Amino acid sequence: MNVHVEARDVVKRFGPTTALAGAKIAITEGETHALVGRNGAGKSTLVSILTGLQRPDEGEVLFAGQPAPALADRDAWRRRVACVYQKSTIISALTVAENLFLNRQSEKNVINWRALAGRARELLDTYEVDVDAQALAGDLSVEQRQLVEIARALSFGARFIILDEPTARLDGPAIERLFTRMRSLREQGVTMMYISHHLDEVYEICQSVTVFRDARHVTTRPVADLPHDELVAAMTGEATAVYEARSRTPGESVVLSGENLGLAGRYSGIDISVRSGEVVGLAGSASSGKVGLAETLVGLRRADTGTVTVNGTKVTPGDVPAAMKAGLGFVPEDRHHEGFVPLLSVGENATFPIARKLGRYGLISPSRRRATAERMIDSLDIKTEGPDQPVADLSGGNAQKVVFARALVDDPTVLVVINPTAGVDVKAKQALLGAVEDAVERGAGAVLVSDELDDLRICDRVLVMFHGRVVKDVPRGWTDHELVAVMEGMEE
Amino acid sequence: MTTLTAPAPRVRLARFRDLTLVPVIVILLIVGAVLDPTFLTAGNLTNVLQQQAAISLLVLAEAMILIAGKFDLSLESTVGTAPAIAVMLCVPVAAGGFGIGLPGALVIPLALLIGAAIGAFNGFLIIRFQLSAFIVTLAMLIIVHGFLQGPSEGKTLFQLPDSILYLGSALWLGLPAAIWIAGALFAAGIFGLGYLRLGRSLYAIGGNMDAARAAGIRVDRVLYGVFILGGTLAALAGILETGRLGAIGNNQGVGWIFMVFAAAVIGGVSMDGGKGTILGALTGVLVIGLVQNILTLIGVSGFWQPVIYGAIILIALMISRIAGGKAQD
Amino acid sequence: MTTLTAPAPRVRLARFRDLTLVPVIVILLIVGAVLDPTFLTAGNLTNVLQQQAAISLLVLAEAMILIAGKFDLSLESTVGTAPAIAVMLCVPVAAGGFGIGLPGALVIPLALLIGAAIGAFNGFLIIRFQLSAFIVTLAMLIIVHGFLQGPSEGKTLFQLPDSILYLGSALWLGLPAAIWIAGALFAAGIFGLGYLRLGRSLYAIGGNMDAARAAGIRVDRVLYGVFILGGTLAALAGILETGRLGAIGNNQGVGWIFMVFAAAVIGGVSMDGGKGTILGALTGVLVIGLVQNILTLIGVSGFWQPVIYGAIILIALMISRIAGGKAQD
Amino acid sequence: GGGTTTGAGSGGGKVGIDHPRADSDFWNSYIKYVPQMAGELKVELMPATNSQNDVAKLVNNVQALIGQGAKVIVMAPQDTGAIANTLQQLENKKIPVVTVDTRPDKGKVFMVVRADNRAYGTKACEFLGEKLGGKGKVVQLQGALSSINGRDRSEAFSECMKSKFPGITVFSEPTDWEGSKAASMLQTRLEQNPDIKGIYMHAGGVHLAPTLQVLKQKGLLVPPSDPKHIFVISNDGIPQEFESIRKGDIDATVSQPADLYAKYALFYAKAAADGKTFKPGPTDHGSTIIQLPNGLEDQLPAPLVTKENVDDQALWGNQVK
Ligand SMILES: Nc1ncnc2c1ncn2[C@@H]1O[C@H](COP(=O)(O)OP(=O)(O)OP(=O)(O)O)[C@@H](O)[C@H]1O
Ligand SMILES: Nc1ncnc2c1ncn2[C@@H]1O[C@H](COP(=O)(O)OP(=O)(O)OP(=O)(O)O)[C@@H](O)[C@H]1O
Ligand SMILES: [Mg+2]
Ligand SMILES: [Mg+2]
Repeated sequence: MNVHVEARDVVKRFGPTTALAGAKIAITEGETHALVGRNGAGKSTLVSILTGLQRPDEGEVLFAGQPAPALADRDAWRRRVACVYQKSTIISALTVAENLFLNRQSEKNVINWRALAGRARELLDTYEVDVDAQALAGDLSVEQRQLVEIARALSFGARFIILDEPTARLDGPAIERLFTRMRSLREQGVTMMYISHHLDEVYEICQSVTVFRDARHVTTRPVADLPHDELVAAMTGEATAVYEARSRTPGESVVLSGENLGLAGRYSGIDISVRSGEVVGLAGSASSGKVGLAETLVGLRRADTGTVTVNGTKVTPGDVPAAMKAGLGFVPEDRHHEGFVPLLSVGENATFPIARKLGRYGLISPSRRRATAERMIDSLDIKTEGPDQPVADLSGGNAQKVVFARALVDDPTVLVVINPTAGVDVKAKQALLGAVEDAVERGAGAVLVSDELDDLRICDRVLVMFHGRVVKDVPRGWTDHELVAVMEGMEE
Repeated sequence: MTTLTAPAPRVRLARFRDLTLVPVIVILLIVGAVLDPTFLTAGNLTNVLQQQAAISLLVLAEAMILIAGKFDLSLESTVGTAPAIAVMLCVPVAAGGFGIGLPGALVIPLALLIGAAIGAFNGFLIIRFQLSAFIVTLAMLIIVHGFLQGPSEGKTLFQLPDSILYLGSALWLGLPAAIWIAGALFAAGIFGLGYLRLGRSLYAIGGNMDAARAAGIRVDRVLYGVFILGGTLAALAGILETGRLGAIGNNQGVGWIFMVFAAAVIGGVSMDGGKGTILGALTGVLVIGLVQNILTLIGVSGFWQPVIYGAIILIALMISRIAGGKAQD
Repeated sequence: MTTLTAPAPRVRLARFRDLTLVPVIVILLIVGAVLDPTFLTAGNLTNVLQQQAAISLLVLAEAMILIAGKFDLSLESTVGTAPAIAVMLCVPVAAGGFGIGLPGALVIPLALLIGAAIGAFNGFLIIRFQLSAFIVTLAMLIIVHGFLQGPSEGKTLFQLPDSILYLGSALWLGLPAAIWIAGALFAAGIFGLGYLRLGRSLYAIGGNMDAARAAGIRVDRVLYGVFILGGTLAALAGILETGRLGAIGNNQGVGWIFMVFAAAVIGGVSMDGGKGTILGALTGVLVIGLVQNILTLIGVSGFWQPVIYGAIILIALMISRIAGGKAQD
Repeated sequence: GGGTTTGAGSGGGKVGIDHPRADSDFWNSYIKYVPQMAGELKVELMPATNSQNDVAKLVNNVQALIGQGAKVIVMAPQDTGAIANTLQQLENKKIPVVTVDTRPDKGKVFMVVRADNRAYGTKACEFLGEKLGGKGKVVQLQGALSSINGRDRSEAFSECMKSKFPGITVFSEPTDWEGSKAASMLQTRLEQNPDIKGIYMHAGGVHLAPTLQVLKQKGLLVPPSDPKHIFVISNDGIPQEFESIRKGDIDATVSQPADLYAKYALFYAKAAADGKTFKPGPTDHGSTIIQLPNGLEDQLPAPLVTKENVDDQALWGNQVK
């Protein structure tokens, strides 16, 4: 079998960080090849090298045995490889249609906008993406944007496609649709490299897998030869048990409640109450309104009707600081948007909500900030040079952990986390879920919004939303099948 | 859900966002007509257009540069310096020239070339050295103006080759040539940024440079092109202005850049890049031109004129904000 | 590999990034000393500091506003208008006043209050109406200056209450009071933006406003505060300048804003918000002040002075770029 | 006077000079005359500084000049109020000051060398008033309203029109000394009032070409015999104005004596350094010294130039090349 793409002895350094230290990968023609590794292992860095966005400090890239084109020759790269990057490459001010056909809006010189919209609609239909081709990309939800990126990458007709964590922001049905596409592309002989922290997806869609650890290649094997626990061991360098949700009995006091909440176009008539020592899940398929509801609870959105009470305090609608003062911590949906300030350090990002506790008279003691940050880095296992590194330089998953650290740093009595494990590796996911459970064991109440059923297992009960309403309150002990059926509106 | 069912009105709104200043223009036309009978005459409106022709080319240039996510303050200095140096290369020493004595027919191409060279140098510093565009072009604003003031020793150039006076003073089909030229260039700009791949790539670059690069757009090359085109347009503006004024004073173009930005931003072009249209910028120029004209006609006291002028800009800004419906940046 | 073993230098480097202009300052001191014997005298250096004191307060204000991701061009107009209106409220009609005749002792608080009010109004338009800060403050630059030119009818105010002259002309411990004041305020700024919760929140707001909001920072309130503080500092700069010059001309502060931006950006403050330090901005001010002083001392021809001046800014920019190691924006 | 020295350091001492701006024709002629006159008068000049039309810079420059050992300062403050403190400092240091073109409101000066800007405005008013026969409409293209000279000219012009020619309507256009604004405003005003018959330009350097260009475009550039003729009077006396007068494009200008400004600025500077003093009264060079509260002022003659005297070689505009 021919090796379609190969990277040899690649070294890439960013200042003092070595992102890749002699890493290699070889992908056979026609296979779907998984690349896995912990956050910060160097996966995305390899992607940028394989797609010609960055030059390796050492080593080489070969396509079908031929050396890769010059970095400046973007067209040659694009003929060889298409990619869904981990970081969004959507341009908010342009329409979906133009984003899909960026820099190839027309064959001829003059763009025919009507025809372009038609082509875009066709493409979106092919991939069953329910998005208006004429809408501004900036108005889309995170998930819709991700679908647009996927549709764009698949539409190039390249013989090699890289998908860097495409499913981190997708729900079940969308993931299924993506896999269907990927299978049919593979049947057409397209080679793919697939990156994900959902290892079951690796088993479902890939033929072979390469594991990176600490910037180096660890192993490459057919997935069939590599059982799940061995794979995890290869990634983490140690044997790791599957996460076991803990059981507990919730207390009596209600720490978070929403009454008669409604927001036009998103949800209506919601009553929700979370007790101390309880984790309440919010589930639902796309556009069910679960994120909108969670954002209302934390104050990111102002509901049209209803009130939110945090820890006994009626919070002014749309007032995040007030909610936080009342004891709330939260993880927003989009870490790039609301999660962190990229230029500021890990330490500062993680400690903003407790700034007032880091010193008196409005002062911040850098040493206390450092100490707190180091504690968070330790407990959440954030891979960073230290508290002073800007978050912009972290890998995706590690940035997510910083956002998580921010939510936990104030020992919140109420925790609202939205897709908290998006892009986080297996081991770190356990740490994050564990952190939620720890907080709850200390007496907090938590709301967990997630598209991932595995995350929802730590919930004491799951509220399932459908078309803006809570349709069912599912207690612990559900099976995947049951829950999905409710989410899809198949069962009332 | 609701948003999904109604995509059509949205699209239409987006298209009309270029035209949020049209109501302002209509109001100004009505107000002007009420305040002064001369205002709505063909002669006066022609004057307004002619007076704005040169500065509008700067707005065109700046709009493109802003859309591509960059900045050029030095355009205003090019307006004086490019034609002045070109003239000095051609006229005799007695008329303030260098004594090189190139043929007078070359003066327009020379001026355009000098403008292009200034743009290219800006691009070089900003793109190659990754320096801040704002501050590079601020320094260049000072330097380029110095290259007018230095060789001319502060004197106005009065004796100009005829060719450089022609465009700014000729009439074509009964209208000043400058209006035709500006009109044609704006049409080209609207078309180019609306319908050409190259033009669209400015939006991509200004919107997300990394994404543009990943999409295969030759970002650096396009940006060089934009700066060079900007400098050339500024030189052309200088040529038109020279023809209109009949001489090149040391202050030609000085102080224009603020009005240029005001026109572009009122017209919906974002200072953050990636947003706005050439048509919008054009409406911004018209608003500014009409306001100035009306203030001159009604003869507001010179001392208070700036206050009224600034207030009208603020009001136009608010109207365009309300009609556009989006926060500005 | 080798680099991994040395994470410490990185941190240290980051801290020194504020000081990338120090080599430039050293070079300027050497060059100045070589070119003119007067340069390194205590008297001359004191003059440099005194001359920069007022503008440095504007740089301080603008640096904070830029770090918070906003923009204020109108500061330069406040420098003239705030003290002028305050004076006109106090002095008799014969001296150019309004005839209201408030006590002369009130003139400084009044001026500061007017500065704060201008800042608050800017903030109101930008924050409440979500208008473009650049263009709002550009319009305000024109309007605020109009509020000096209008009531004064273009005339210089030179009969001033003594209290407003004191700060700009007094000596404290042998040094001009203005130097002490500017020094103290810069020290407060360095401390506040480095170690106060409120100060750090400027970086968060400028770096990612949504994230700052989500982190519990009262973004709007902080931004109002920054604009108000900026206006107040500009008024104080105006008071110092008034004391130094002994009168308030119609052009007081006019044209400063470009130099203010140049100083801030050379000093490492980003036009995009979230980046830069007050200490860096201070080094920027010093570079500009020294360059001006040296050019004056060696008596470069006025015609070519701008070219040399602009070129030095460009060189300083490049040095700070190379020393800082990061692309600018 | 006698007893001049050429050796550095001896005799009267160094004269520091600051030029007000480098971007106008008038001032650049002045700047060119300065070293020439210094040579003739044997004045020891320090390298000139230039305050680029900014008082704050002027103050800085003066401080530097003092630091470098200037014994006399020649300056042309365009903002006459804001140099009060500087003049005070100079007085404390016993450094005499000669100001050119403007008269400081406050602070001691050894001598003010200037022509009377109010007289310019009055002369222009009288010229236009007579030519128009006391009725009709005129435009005055003002300079910047914040400039004292511009204000003096426009106030004197307007007052004179009001008192002597009440039948004439005056439109005042603030151009900020910008040709572009002048052209636009004049064009608009002519559109609105096609019966405008006179124009007074405050600065020939910036206003001349744009005015001619607008008139040409409107077909109004015709000889005085034609009833469509618009009478134009300028201010400055640069060679281009003379040429336009000869061609009949404009009718007159007030010659502001750049050469005399330079000559007598340095003359008085040298006299101050030598410890000479002056008294009010007529001088030997056709002017009068008047007493000011804070010093003396030598009011140099500023002749009105028309077709009759335009070829007079004594006019500075006929001497420069
Ligand atoms: N531009 C950069 N500057 C500095 N360090 C960087 C930069 N990009 C990546 N790194 C560092 O390189 C290492 C590898 O990052 P990379 O993004 O490749 O990880 P990853 O395997 O994709 O992780 P994740 O699963 O979290 O996406 C990380 O330690 C990261 O901090
Ligand atoms: N910025 C927005 N403006 C208008 N409508 C929006 C916006 N964001 C999302 N919506 C719409 O609101 C509805 C509810 O969205 P919400 O994000 O609350 O649901 P969700 O269950 O999280 O959906 P998803 O899983 O797709 O994110 C959807 O129809 C969505 O398209
Ligand atoms: Mg990654
Ligand atoms: Mg969602």
